[in-house]
Amino acid sequence: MAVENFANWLRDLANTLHDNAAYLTELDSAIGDADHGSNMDRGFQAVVAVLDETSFDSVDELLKKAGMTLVSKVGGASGPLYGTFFLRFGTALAGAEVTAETVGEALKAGVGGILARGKAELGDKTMYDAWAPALTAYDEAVAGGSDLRGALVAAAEAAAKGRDETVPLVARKGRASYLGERSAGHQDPGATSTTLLLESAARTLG
Amino acid sequence: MAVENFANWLRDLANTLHDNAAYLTELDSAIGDADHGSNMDRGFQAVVAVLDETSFDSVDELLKKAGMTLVSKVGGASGPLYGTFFLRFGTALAGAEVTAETVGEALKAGVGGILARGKAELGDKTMYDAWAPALTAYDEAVAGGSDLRGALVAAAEAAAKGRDETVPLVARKGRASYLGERSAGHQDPGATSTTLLLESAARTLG
Amino acid sequence: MGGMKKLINDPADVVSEALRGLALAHPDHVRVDHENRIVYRKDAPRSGKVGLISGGGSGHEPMHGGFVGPGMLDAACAGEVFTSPVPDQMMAATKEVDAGAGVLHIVKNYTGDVMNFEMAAELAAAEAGTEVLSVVTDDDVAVQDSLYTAGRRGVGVTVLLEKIVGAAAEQGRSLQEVADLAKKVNGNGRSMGMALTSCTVPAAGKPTFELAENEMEVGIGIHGEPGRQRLPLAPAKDVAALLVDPVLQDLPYSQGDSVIAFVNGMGGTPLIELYLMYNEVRQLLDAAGITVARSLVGNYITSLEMAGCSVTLLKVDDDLVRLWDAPVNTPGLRWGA
Amino acid sequence: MGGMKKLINDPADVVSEALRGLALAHPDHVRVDHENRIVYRKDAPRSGKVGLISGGGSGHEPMHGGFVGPGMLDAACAGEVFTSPVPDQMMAATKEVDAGAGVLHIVKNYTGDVMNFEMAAELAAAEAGTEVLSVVTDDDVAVQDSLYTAGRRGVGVTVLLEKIVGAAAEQGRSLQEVADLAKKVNGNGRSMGMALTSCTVPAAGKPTFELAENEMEVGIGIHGEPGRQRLPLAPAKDVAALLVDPVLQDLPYSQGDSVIAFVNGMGGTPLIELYLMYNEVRQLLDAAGITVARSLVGNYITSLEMAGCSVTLLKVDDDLVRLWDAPVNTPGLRWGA
Ligand SMILES: Nc1ncnc2c1ncn2[C@@H]1O[C@H](COP(=O)(O)OP(=O)(O)O)[C@@H](O)[C@H]1O
Ligand SMILES: Nc1ncnc2c1ncn2[C@@H]1O[C@H](COP(=O)(O)OP(=O)(O)O)[C@@H](O)[C@H]1O
Ligand SMILES: [Mg+2]
Ligand SMILES: [Mg+2]
Ligand SMILES: [Mg+2]
Ligand SMILES: [Mg+2]
Repeated sequence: MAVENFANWLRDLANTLHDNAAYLTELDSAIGDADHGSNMDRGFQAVVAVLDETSFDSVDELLKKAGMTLVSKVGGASGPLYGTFFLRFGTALAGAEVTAETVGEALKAGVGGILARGKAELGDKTMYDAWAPALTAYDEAVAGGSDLRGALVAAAEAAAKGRDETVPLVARKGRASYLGERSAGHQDPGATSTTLLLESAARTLG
Repeated sequence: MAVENFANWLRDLANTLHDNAAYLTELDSAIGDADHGSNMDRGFQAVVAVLDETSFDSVDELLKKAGMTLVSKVGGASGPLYGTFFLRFGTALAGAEVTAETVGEALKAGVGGILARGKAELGDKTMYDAWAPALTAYDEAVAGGSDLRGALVAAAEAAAKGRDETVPLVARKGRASYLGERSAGHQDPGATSTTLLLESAARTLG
Repeated sequence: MGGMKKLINDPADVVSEALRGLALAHPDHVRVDHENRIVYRKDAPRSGKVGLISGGGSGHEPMHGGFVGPGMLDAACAGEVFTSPVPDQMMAATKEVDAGAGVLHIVKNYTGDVMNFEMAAELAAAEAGTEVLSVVTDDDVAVQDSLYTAGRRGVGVTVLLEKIVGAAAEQGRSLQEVADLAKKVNGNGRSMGMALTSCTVPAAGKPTFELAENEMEVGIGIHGEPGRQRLPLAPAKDVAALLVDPVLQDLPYSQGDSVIAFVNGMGGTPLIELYLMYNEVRQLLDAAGITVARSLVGNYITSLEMAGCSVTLLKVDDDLVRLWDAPVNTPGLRWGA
Repeated sequence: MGGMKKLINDPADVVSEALRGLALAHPDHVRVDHENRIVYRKDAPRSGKVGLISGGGSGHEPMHGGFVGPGMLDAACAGEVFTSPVPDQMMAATKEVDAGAGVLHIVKNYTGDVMNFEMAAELAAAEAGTEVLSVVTDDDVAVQDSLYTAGRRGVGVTVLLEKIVGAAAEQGRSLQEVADLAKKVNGNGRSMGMALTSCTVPAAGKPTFELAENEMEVGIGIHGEPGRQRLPLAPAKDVAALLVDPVLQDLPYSQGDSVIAFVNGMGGTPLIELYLMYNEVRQLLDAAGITVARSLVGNYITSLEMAGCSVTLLKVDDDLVRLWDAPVNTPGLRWGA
């Protein structure tokens, strides 16, 4: 798979996040500080600007640059989290062929970065609640013989389910945790953007 | 006429102003600073407190004390204006018998005080636009043989007419003047309280 | 309380309770005569110094009580919200701060304020023989000036005047000199204000005027009174021009003039917006060739919780700048001390 | 702009335009790196002095940019509205203010702020070898503290800490001493806040939460996030108790303790109400036998145009009071200079 495919993914994701910016901010208004949509939009517009300016020789360089751009442009919680995700995702793919297996390992590395930074556990009502079932579904699909696209589709579906299951949870991490019991009944913005990320990957990669 | 009658007038006026405080403030909101009602109410409640505490030997002492109380308790434009009115009204009645004629002279002295302080002219959209026709009507009534009550009734009616005629005027004095042309179409709060004062007098004096 | 969102108890107690808070928060600066609602400089009277008194309706905080202290006012008389104080207050304050050098009354040009201060000055002169001079500020260009009207309102320039004249009094200048200086400052200053929202007088319980979500009032004063013009909401850049242009045209200021530029919040506007406005104002002044010698940005002469701002320009010479820079030590303005 | 009443131009430019205004208004205090959105003390770096850096989302003005100057911060990094700044900013600031004595990062406890500052500290140590220590403030008693959650928010105590630690750094204390002092201040301070209205994030264009005319939010933070409890509007006296009681219970403060009492406005609340609240707070502290050594009343750590207030109590000893009284010369806090 070519660098081009990954670039297309990031462009598609940027468009998706731009179209969903108001929605993500709306979700963040209910249990946060009303900026998740503009944070993601700002970050991925910057990524697109980098793609327009630079050509990359390898997938890992492309993804690491995307990660660094997110770290430098987003701020808030989502900047370091998604930034670290892409940094480690890219690093794990360095020198490797892009296959369902290597991408699976790289996704795990990326999510490991999110955990290292954010120390979230399952059920804390964060983006990890979308990532965790996504990783499992991805592995199961690959074990069952899926190709990259099939595995990504499975991951995206599992993420969407995990996202929906954040609704009843009481948040224990991030800003929503300040609301205590009042955080229940709302969908986590970060789990929502994670689902958009995986849906976009399923559309454009593989 | 006894001191008692004038005290009754002031008590009746205090009640009337209390009942109309929100209305006067409403009028003052449109072209002023939303305090005429509370100013008049505060001042006349203080006058009533004085009446409750002190007994007066003469009408002029009673009225002068009312004037001083208004000066000390009201502030704003209406404090010095109504305060000076009562001070001069009382002073003019000192040593005099209370008749339609002496009260007429005293009213003129009181309104002279308003003019001396406020320098308003007819048509400036102030309380003077109620006072001026009231004085004329009073004198005409007395010339036509009216007693005190009759003269006060005539004055109150003329004041009400003058008050209504403030509506189309563009203010040239007081806060309403800051609005320029936008002050037209609103009734002057001070002309309204002046009318209440004279209506109360017509009810209680003579 | 229906419709009124304020941190208050009984609306009738707002002024006296806020004065108690001021006294408790600034024991080093002021002492408060709660009976008469007068905020005194802690060490007033200052022997040999001209006494400076101001006052007016409450609801403009920190003005005037927050401007009492070394280098500024000796006393401030607090009226009810938006209602000028009564002569008794100014009389008591005048007697208290008179240290033999006379007393200057700083009065904003509103019919009520002017009349109540006038009565106080007459009475103080008659009763105690205190020499009282007055300056009336009337810097608001939103109001057409005329001999036949109440004239212009006193707004933002009052703050700058109290600071500058306060420094001059501290230097030991005479009553006449201080009064002349005050008149000069007033003559050199012009202001214009606008509101995004109305304010609510506590005793009235509802907003003085209603503005739609996409409207603003231009040419407002500081008493929640409606302005001269209702316009559609506009970007900060255009708002700045609506305020700066009439000010520049009025004095007129000319190219090369030096000013103190004052961007004031009406009470409900946060600093982030005021700094943004100041940036716009500076561009306009640069374009007009006006030099900014000093600036002041913040909520200093307010209208309760009104959102909006005003711009004041004061043309200055070296003497005025030196007096502006002199130490001041009050709850609301402090430097060099 | 539909529903948003602000003095701004394009919502995307609010932070950079406000920083331009700050720079123009305070040329004697600060210089601003507009590219990186860093407000520097004009004369930074100060040889031999520990560098103090703070920062966070914008919308809390005067914090932090208004607290840069002698006796307080050396640099402040401004994020987007309510979004923590990025590591690049803190890295640049750290390198710039490092004068050999190391740098302290003052971080409010929010996931985003903590992570971005952490990344910056790692990178600055790796790249430039700068010794960086961090203190994380977490004084908000509205939030249940726990090892398993994000913990408490950093709010009002941050202002007091920046002042006190700023004075200690100015005295030449070492990085470790300054960091220990910062931790002591944070440990001695507790806060609680409430809102009468929501605020509107410019890029969001509508209020973060909706409050009915007769409701208030109790236990809010400083990012327009909803609070822990929605209650019917109440008189100032009751609001004061809702804020002071949980603070007093939490530390706990005990009879005879001495505190700095800080009544802070959320941005849209005028001084008259804050002084009135301070009066109520003082009655409660008097009743609890707590002595108020010093006080601060005003809009210092805000949430855009939100109406409401917070109460912070900081238990102090003589050292802390001396450091509080030491000269400070910033746009937002100034005395003795
Ligand atoms: N500790 C954490 N671990 C993982 N994800 C987190 C953590 N804290 C917050 N998040 C995610 O970040 C999202 C919020 O991102 P954003 O609104 O951009 O940042 P901020 O909270 O700083 O305003 C949350 O919805 C949540 O999914
Ligand atoms: N110069 C003046 N002469 C006569 N009446 C005046 C003058 N200025 C104002 N008024 C009257 O005072 C009224 C307003 O009184 P009030 O609201 O109590 O005082 P303020 O205007 O100081 O708030 C006006 O409606 C007007 O009738
Ligand atoms: Mg957020
Ligand atoms: Mg009025
Ligand atoms: Mg008034
Ligand atoms: Mg945020």
